[in-house]
Amino acid sequence: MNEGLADFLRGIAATNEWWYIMPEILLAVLALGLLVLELLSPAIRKHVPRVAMGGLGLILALLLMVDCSDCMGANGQSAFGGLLQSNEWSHLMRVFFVFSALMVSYLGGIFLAGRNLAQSEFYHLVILVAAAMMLLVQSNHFVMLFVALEMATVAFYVLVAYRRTSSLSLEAGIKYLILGALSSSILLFGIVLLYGAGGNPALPGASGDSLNFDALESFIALNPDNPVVLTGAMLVLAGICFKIGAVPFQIWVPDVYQGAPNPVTAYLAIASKAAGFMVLLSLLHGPFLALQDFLLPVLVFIAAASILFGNIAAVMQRNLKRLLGLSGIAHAGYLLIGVAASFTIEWVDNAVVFYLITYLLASFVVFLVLSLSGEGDDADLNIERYANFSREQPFLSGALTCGLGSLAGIPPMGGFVAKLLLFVAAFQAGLYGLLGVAVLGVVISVYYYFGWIRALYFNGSSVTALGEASNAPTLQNRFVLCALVVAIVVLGIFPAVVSLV
Amino acid sequence: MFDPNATVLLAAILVPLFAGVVLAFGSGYTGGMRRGVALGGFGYPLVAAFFLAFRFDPAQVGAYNFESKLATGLDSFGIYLHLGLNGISLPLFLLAGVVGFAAGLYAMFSNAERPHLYLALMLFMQSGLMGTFASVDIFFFYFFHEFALIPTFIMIAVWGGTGRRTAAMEMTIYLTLGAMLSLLGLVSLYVTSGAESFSLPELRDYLATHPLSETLQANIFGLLLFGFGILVSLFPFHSWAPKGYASAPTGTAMLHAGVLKKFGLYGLLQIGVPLLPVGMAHWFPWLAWLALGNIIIIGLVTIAQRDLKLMLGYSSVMHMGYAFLGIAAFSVVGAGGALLMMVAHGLSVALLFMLSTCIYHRSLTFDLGAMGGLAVKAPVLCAFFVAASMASIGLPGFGNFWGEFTIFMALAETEFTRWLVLPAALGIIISAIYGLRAVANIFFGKPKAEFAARWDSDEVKDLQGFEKTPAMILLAALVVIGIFPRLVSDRADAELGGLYPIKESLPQFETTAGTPAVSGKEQTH
Amino acid sequence: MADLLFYLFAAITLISALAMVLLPNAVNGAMCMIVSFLGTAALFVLLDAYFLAILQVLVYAGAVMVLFLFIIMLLNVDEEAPRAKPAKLSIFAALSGFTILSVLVVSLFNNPSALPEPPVIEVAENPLGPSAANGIPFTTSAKSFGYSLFTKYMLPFQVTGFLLLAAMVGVIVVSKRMTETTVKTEQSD
Amino acid sequence: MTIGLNAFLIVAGLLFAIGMLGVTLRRNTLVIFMSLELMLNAVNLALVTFSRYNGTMDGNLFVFFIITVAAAEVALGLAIIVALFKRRETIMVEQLNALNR
Amino acid sequence: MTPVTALTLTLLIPLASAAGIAFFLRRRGGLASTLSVAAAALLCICSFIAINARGDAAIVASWDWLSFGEFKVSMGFLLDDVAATMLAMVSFVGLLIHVFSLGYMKSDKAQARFFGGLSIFMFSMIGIILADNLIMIFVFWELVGFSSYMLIGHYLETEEAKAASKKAFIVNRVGDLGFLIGIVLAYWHFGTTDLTKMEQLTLGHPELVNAGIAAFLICGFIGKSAQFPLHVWLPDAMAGPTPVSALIHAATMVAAGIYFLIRISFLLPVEVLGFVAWLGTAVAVYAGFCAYAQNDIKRILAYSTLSQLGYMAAAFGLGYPGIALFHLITHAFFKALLFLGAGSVIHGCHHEQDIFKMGGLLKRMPITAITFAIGVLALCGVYGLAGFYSKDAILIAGGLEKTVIFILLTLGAFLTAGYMGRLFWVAFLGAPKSDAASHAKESPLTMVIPLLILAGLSVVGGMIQLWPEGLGALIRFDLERLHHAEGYSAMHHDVLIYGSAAWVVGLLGAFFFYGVGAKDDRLARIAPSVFAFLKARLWFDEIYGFYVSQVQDRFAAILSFLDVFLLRGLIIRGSAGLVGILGLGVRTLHVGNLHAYVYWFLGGLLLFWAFVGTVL
Repeated sequence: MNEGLADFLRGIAATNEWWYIMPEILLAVLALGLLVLELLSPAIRKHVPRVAMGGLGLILALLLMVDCSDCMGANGQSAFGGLLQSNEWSHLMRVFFVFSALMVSYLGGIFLAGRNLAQSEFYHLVILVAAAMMLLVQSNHFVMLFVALEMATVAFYVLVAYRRTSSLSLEAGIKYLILGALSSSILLFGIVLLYGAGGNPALPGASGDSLNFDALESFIALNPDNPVVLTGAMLVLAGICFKIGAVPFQIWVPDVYQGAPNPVTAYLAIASKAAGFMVLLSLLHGPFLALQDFLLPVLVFIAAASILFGNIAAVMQRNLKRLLGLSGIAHAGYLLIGVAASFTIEWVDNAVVFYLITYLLASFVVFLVLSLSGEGDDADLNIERYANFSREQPFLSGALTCGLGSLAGIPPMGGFVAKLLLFVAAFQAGLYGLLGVAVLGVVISVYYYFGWIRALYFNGSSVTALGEASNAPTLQNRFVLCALVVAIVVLGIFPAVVSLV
Repeated sequence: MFDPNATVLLAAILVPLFAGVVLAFGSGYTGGMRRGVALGGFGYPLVAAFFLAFRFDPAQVGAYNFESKLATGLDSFGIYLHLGLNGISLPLFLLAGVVGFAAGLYAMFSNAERPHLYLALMLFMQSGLMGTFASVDIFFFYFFHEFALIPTFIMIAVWGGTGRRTAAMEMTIYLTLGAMLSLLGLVSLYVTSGAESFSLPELRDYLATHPLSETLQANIFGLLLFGFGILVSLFPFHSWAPKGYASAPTGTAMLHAGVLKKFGLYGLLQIGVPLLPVGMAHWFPWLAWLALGNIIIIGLVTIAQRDLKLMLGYSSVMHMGYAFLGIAAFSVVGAGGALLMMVAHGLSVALLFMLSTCIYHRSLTFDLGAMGGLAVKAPVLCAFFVAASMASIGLPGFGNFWGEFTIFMALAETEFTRWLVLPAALGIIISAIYGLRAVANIFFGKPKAEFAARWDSDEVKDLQGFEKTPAMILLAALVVIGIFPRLVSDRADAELGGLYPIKESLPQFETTAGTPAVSGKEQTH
Repeated sequence: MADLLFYLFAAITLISALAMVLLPNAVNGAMCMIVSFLGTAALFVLLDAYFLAILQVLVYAGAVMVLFLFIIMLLNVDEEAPRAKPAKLSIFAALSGFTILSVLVVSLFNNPSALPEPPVIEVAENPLGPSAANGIPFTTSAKSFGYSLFTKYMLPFQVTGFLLLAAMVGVIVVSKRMTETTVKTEQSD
Repeated sequence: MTIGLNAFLIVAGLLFAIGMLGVTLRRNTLVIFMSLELMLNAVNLALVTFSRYNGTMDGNLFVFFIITVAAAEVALGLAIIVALFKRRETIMVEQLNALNR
Repeated sequence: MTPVTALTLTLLIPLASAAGIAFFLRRRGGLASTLSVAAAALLCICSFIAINARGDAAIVASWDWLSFGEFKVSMGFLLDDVAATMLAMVSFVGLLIHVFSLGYMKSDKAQARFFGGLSIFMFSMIGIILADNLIMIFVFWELVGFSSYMLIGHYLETEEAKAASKKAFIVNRVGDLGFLIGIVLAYWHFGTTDLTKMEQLTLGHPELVNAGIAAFLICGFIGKSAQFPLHVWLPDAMAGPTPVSALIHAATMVAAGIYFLIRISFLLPVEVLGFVAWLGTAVAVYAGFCAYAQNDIKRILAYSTLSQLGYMAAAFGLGYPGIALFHLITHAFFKALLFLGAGSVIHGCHHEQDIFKMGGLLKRMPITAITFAIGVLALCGVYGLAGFYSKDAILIAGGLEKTVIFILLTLGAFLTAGYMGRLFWVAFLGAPKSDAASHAKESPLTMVIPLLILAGLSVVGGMIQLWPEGLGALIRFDLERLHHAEGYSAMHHDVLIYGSAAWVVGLLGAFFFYGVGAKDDRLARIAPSVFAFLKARLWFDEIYGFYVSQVQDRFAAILSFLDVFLLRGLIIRGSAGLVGILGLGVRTLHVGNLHAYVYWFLGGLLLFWAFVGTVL
């Protein structure tokens, strides 16, 4: 059945390129549909979250059933005149983004409940972001990249400021907007320089379509020392560093993470970062392949600085959302180890994707528990408020412990295997100094992750416990948490399930 | 292909895990149900360990008994869930079974809060312990160790005694550092060897024909030495141990100090030294001096302790020095001694930690200066404690003696290490001093004022059945090894003989026993 | 002649941009900004990009800047409060950053080995030139825009549509009137 | 025209630097926003320049997209600024620091 | 029953008894004591069966015990003449002491523990005797130390026992340290520690004998036989019950050191022998002096034991191991007798141990007193008694080999007679000086019978002609050797005169100096400084005490402080604190001000550009 359907789709795909991006189109249709539903009667409006999640679930199921990366033909084939190109991860990343959108919608349902905020618009934007990111990671052309990136970013601006009743959320929104726009201009300037250099008829290898990755790749291979090219690459890298929250463009992370609504923080931390990394990888394997001499030290520096900065800053952080943001910086650093190693080690891309997947699962566990625990403003959730949490909420505490354990990289959680694979790669690539920094970072990170876990279980504090304020999780929430934890553990014990490693 | 014994081995890991999961959700269980599940979880590994020990075929030198190899999806890295036992891991596997059972038994009747979680975490530890020593694959060897380590941290933080907050944190961070370093070492071994496999025998075979360069060996061994060293509390990386053990709940301290800590030594013994002989030779002076630091400096520090649990913690650090020296001796004799030492120390330290808690329940203090005269009230406790102290002091009749003695023998074997014998042997005096001081202060003489005030309360009574049984098990094991060390040595000897033939190839370690004796020896044969 | 025009418009663009950045009054700044945009549009014309020049004037100078002016006046925030002058250090940092950046930019583009001056390519007449499959040859016609947007750049074009939709939705979400109760409970921060 | 590629690029680069200066110097969020537009404008200028000298239309088309996106961003940004002003009565950056440490 | 089975039984019966007591009879003192005594009797029988079965050849049997690579340990029996002699003595004297303990410990609450300890001790001691290699000797050597620890600490609620047991164990350990190193070195030197094999090796290759190894090995002897400077534990060990003192600290355990020397005599080069001789002589004289300042009856006997051990060591060092063994055996008889007599006295006097509070016991406890007197005379070497033969032989050997040693040993003999006279005259004659002494009664039969038997042995034990065939071959051999040594008869003559003079003068001098049943020490009265000097015993205990409290403990405390403060505090906590401070610092970077964040972007751009510069 599967093969038959795929063949059918392949047959259609031979004639119509739009079939290549069917999942994205479906998402867009779903997003538009939600807006339409909003217009209908209030009775129907109530069902918007269910429709959104149901639609996302259907698309996810479809993606899991039909391997669409194949529909576009063999890997590496491009579509839309070279704007898009499927690669070995594009299908997986589609699943990744749809799944994150689903989870964010789920978190959003918890977040929006009882708040006087626009409902269907949230799901609309979340779904659009997912679609945009799916396009982003497949883009093979700077125009496509820019447009998809901006699509996601603009939607994120809205989402971050979504809690318009809270000045914190709005402040986060304006900060994200200004810094995001700044990084966009930096990225754009870099793109422009690459375009200009790549199309310059006086330079060897100049091409007519120098915004295309393939054309740029062959051009840069001939001009790896051109200062304009290097500057352009540098500026593009800076723009991506902003997206993935890597030093020195990481500074916005804690503020925005704190101010943004909980589901959006999760989305930013997971999907936005993942998209940034996938773009970075496709750039490094494409246009920037020849810039190894320049990029390797930069990447090593960014990775080391991110690991140290994120971890050290998180040590003294008491606000949990800021802490997650800062630890996210450190995770970006670990991932960058893999990226830096990818110049020489081929399989490390898979390790990066694997890391992203474990990071996704663990983060959602943590954010789900954060969403479920306590009432009031989630921007001021402090570690102290989790004192004795396990007494009232043993289930949530257990799940949170597993999630944090995975983030810290402890067996048998998936995070451990993910880190291990990156370390192996770094070893093979000879990045010993970076490894040392990474080890130091892991050791420091244990301090705050376990500090949190300790707070959950430590019983001697007089601080009013958050646990009493939280309701016991519903069966549904329990099920979701259980499923996520099981997935984390399964990834730790049997990593083959994602067929990457 | 289907080997029922391999299934027994695999089940030794899975049964406690499963029991732990069952207990973790067992907040509503009655005490009896809880104990029943826990008994199954702790009992099965013990039974399995003994069963496998009897089925063990010592003739398979260089190969593993009861092998099973399951795919994990990391095949491309050569990582399989590869289980099996050889002559070196079998004693430690048994140790894990015995100590785990004793600790579990004791924990079942302890009055911990939320006992189902307490027991569940201990069962997780037990599962990890069994897995650690049953792993042939060094990835899983590490994996199971970490798996057992996490419950340790949580248990100290939740059920620990005074100062648990800082102690648990310090221990967590320190041990993570050690674990990360050793992980790096193992990974680098994997990467640089080029064997494309994490399987220990495959790595060994490969490295036998493709030895690593000297600098590489030195670097990797350095990582392993300090990584494992931190995990085993090699001086001066020992700071986590005394405080950590002092504040750990009894069961955790028994399992960690008794079994889990041996991971590092086992790693050096089975992986580090045989695979990286040149690296070992390079680091030898460091290892030797630091191990002496363990024995003498920490030994003296132990003398200065006034708190029973701190003293036990330090003494356990000190005794690790012997095991390190055994490894430093770089010979079958030394490795064998270290192995014996590991097993015996595991049993004795677990027993001591357990008894120290029993003492606390009677004296309500760990302060050695505030007790006294307990032997009158609790003669059986006294007898056990004296026996355990004597074991840790290295009295013949207990396993520890053979460990220490064999290690001294190993050090004297070559001229190169012979100078270590005297300073190392000083330890036997030091340990006697603090061991006997503790015994005298707790049990002999007249009770001190505060303690005397509680003299007639009901709490001051002799050892109860649930305390006696685990103590009996551990002591019996110690005595059995003390009387029949061949139970350990016979199986390990052949195995080690295959691992340590490297010695002669290294210039530093040439056998230089007295030349006339060589001729003399020849004549006697 | 063309050279002179270039210098003139470049000067207008840069000076008014600098003025916009430096003038304390935001309304004046916005005015300067419009001038700067117009100057850019003129430079576009010099570069044979007539369609974009018009677009620049319409969208930027026309719509965007009017929006800015409107908001500035609506919020009445045209003057930066004098008492809270930026710290000397930050002024110094900003200026030195600017200086370094300018020097770097100039040195980068003043380096003929980096970007050799290509000969000016004749404007193609037909957007469907021979190299259409690869790059679209440079034309001055608006038709070329339409052609390209609906062939090669169809997908980004559609995505941009969604982007505008998202922005619109976003604006609605952010500026929607909220009920009294919410305001009360959440205004505390 | 004897003015070459690099002259235009220097203008674009300086414009970009001026925009950056505005972002770093000004405290009024609206002016910062305008400076950002200036930077985008610089990018546009550079794109058009390259487009012309490279003889490909793609740069011009890219500018089209950039203008669109910039307009959307402006609309959104202004909406957020207005909403924020309603809550805080200020749009000066040094007072928008409730999120810190 | 084969001899090996008999030996195995000899070894294991007491162990079984100890185990039985530990597991089943903890609270049944009566049964425990019966079991222990029965075990002692049984092992005595078994040992005699084995000795009988031995014939002339040594019984050798060995089992592998542990092997790692080159290192192999075996456990086995070597019952040669020396071992047989020793075994006979230990099992027999041990049995007597067991029997005596039945009465002595009857009212003790921890009777079971005591008898269990005795059984363990018998096990360990017999293990030493039978061991065929150094490692096995060491194993049982340590176990002897442990059982001695247990028994000294029997009255565990007293501070005295607490300190003494600890001290005994630790001091012994110091000696064992050297012993251990010696064994380890010997193993790699000879390739074995088997006594027979080593002997063959050294016979074939005399150059193999190594002074260094020998020096290490005799450390064990120094510790166990309480020689300088490790003698301090023995007097304190009197804190244990008196039968223990008799068994361990007089008859057997301390003698194990001498026995060990005899067993490894082929390993000792001349220099070491000379050292042992001088060491022994020094201890003999030193302990003699010390005894004068003691008032505790058991302590006096303890110093006398020290002194006699010195004699044995001297004899051994002079090259006559047989004579050392001879003295060992006779000493075991009369010293056991003396200690048991003292035990009987203490029992009678309700645990009064000060001789100046006794007096008049001759009338109240006639049998004890008379047997005690026999012991005193035997110890002094009165002609015809056991002590005479062995001591005489030692003095002759001394006279033949080294005149200075001879003079010192004769002085020692004089001192012995003096303090034993002091003890006897003061404690047994005159009038009772305390309530306890005046109500003293003769001890029960279980205590008296061993006294009588030992008294008999003290009388006839020295007549080697009366010994059973098959025992004492080495003694006979060495006595023969002595008899045929050059100048023997002249020396024999001299020794008879000097030796007799020594005990006569000593006993009479004490009689006249201290007086019968004196109330206090006359020496302390008329020459307090001399008494104080003697009491100080050359300040050994003070020096050790100073070392422990001022040097070792302080050093340990300093190290502990450094460990906590420097290592844990500064380095570990310090680095953690550094990270924390860095964290705080990094935290302050997040000022919340957008401008500050934009500067990061600017800085990042410039930084990246710097990387570009490095490539160009």
